[in-house]
Amino acid sequence: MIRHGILIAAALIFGPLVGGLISGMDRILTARVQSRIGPPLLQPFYDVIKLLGKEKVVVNVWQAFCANAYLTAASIAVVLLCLRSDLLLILFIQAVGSVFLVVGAFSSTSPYSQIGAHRELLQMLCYEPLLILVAVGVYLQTGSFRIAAVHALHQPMLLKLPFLFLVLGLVLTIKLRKSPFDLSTSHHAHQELVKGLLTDYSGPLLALTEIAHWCDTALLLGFCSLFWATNPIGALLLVAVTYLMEIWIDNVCARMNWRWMLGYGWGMGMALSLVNLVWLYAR
Amino acid sequence: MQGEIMDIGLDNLLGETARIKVEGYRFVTISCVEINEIRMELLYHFDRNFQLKHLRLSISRDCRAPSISPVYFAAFLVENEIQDLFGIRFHGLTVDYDRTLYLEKDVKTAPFCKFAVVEKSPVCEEKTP
Amino acid sequence: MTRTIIPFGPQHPVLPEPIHLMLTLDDEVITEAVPAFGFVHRGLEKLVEIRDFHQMIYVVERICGICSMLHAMCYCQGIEEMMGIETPPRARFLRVIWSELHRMHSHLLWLGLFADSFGFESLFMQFWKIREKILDIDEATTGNRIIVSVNVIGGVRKDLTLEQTRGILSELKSVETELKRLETTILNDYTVQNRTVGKGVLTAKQAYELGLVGPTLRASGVMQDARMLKYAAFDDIAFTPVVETDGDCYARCKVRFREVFQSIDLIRQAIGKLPNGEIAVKVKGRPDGEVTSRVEQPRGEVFYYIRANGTKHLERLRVRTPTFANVPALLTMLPGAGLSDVPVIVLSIDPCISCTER
Amino acid sequence: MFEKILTRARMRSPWMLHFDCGSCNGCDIEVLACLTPVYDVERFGVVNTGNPMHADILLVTGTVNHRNRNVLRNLYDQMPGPKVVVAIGACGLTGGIFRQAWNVVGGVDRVIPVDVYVPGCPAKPEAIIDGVVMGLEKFMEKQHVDIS
Repeated sequence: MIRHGILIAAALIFGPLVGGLISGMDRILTARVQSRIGPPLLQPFYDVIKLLGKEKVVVNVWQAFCANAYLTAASIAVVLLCLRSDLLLILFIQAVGSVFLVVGAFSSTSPYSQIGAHRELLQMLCYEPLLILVAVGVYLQTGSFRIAAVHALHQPMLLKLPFLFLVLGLVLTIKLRKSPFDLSTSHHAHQELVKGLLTDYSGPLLALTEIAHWCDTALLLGFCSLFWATNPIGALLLVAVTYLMEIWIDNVCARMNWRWMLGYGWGMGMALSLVNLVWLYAR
Repeated sequence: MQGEIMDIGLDNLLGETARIKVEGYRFVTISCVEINEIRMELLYHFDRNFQLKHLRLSISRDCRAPSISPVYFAAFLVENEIQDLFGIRFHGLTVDYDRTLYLEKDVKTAPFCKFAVVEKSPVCEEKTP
Repeated sequence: MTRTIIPFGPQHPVLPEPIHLMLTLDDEVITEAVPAFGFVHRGLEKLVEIRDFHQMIYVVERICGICSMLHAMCYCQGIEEMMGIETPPRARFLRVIWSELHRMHSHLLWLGLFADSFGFESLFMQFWKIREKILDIDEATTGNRIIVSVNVIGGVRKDLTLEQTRGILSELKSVETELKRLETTILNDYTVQNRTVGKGVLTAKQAYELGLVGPTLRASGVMQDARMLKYAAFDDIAFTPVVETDGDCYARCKVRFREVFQSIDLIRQAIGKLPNGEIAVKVKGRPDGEVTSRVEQPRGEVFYYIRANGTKHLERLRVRTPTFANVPALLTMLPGAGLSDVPVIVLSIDPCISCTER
Repeated sequence: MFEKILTRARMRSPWMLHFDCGSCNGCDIEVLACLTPVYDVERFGVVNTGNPMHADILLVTGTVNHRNRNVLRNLYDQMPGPKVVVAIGACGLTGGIFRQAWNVVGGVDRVIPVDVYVPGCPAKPEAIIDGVVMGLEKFMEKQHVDIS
């Protein structure tokens, strides 16, 4: 029981912390790719602390609730990942959190926020089925949806599920709001929707969504690490390489529109998953 | 000034413009010059292969001019501008900002006129073409 | 989602300048676009009543900070024509050099902003990094980065030393190699083509009849460039306009990208043929009469109508800027486009609102 | 203790909002140039937000005219506190060369309170960065006012 308590506390603290550090690293690396120096590593934390200290402008109570719900769901998902719980449950809770973010954006009257929310829904429609397919692949490989079963494997999952890992990378690109898919909101300002989804979240509420986004990042990268669960160094390497690829893709792509995203996401994602699943099944 | 200049009146403005368009000229712009307390001058500039052609229209300040925007769509912007800045009203504009292109709604004066004139409703209309 | 009305601007990060577009959307497809102006209108043409015709140079330079040198050049050429002043040959070549440097920095700026409009942030950074080199040349030769203020009536104010021309040539060489490296990305990248090809198409007939100017017109296949008027030293310099035929955003991008290389070539020619001698003549008398003057700005042809009455104040100064002529194109291109294409299409005409409203 | 951390974070994370209030594009483009490789203000944590709800520093270039004064006022009111306004360029300060033009109200301080004035025509990127840094010091002062 105490072990569980420590694990939960560690997940609650280290989840966002790791997510924030990764985000800081991301900003530095992106800046280097663009021949700039970039902000200090701790920049995301400065941003969030500053946002927490800003004047609280609440557009409506519902939105404030939604921001809190998003953060709660995202942290629970990270905790469950650390407890090696059920994969489907984690994905479900993570999806609930994202839905709250969207509902919060829908509750404001700003058209940018509304259209951003609409696009975010389309994005979810695009990546959620793919995530489920990845989970199914894990099930076919291990015979269980529990993460503990993944850790019991003797051989890295990546060797058996290479295409599903690519699908996960696709989902990661969408989820991290990286370049071809930064439709609903974007990290830099030059977007036709300004901040889209996040337009009406401000001050402390924006800080909450930011922390929740770190949790999401940590969760998905944790998910990636499962593909090399046999060896911690291998897992770390895999995650690092995946993230570097994300930054690279972000910097060599223009932003696409949602029609292209649905076509490409579903077409490419489904095809890759099916190939992998059929291969697993036939074997 | 480069190019030929033609003096025209209110009644043959639209006809001349249409003829010029048929000849293959492109619309450049309209310049409005204030001559004195009563008269204003509208200069219509057209261009074909860098050959300019100008129509010079002398118009009384309280007259309404026909808009050439049905002939040259691009003219709507500059006509709206003249409407705002010089107070000459155009009729038949394809897109009419009604003196709010640059001005706020409650402004009645024409800011580019040296002889500060408060807008009143136009008294004379050009005859039917 | 059904009809939504989006206020695009006046403060919007994609457009650094305040223009307001009221977009009516039907499921992210635009059904109606109404532009609203007046956020930058200052009324500069009226300043002729307070400032004399020499001081007006500084005012017209500030009609627009990006094409400032070409505004001043157009104004000065108009007044010179009116007063019958023959500018010395060296001044005319120097005008070409600085005006082409201006075109380069403007086009590089645009290429960056255009890349940014479809979310290609790293490309934006690269173009602006190259652009800084041009600004460094400007600063080294004239003392200011953007508003270079070299034109006076009768010639130019600054001269180039031999050392400076050598410096310019070597800088241009490095600009050229760096631009060549970006060529494949901006012109051949799959995602870039996906966002620009076939967007905002204007046929040659449409473009001609709407009275468009500059790269927007040339991208539709109409060969028209005010530099063909052979003003300044263009009668001594070999020059053919850059023309593309597709008429979409991609073609406009291509025209501007190729024009940067063309400008490099023109500057090299001008420096190679730079004659010795005076850079300005003394101006006596007052302007009288009326005159039109035209110059090719980065965004297209600018048209000045100047009327003077023999006093030191001009009677009327009328400026038709290129964006003013290109705005009607937006009204034809935007309806039917998707919301995500709005920034791309709006930027493809290279809007300069402070030019438009003056 | 928390106050100290907060002030530190504020100093290191100024998110800017840029509004072109009728400038000739000179200063305007220089503000954008600050974001690009040669100047790279992201080193100091500056992010161009474009959304007044997220911004801490409002950079205003150009003169105020009768139409955009309402927009400017509106943007300023939408920004949650604490906030700093930096007026950039001769026009933003007083109206500059345009001050006698008919549609020019004058400098930015006719409409909203300005904390830092950055002169120049156009202001150089170095000057703009300096202005932003001076604006950050204003955060400290504002902080003290809030506490007392």
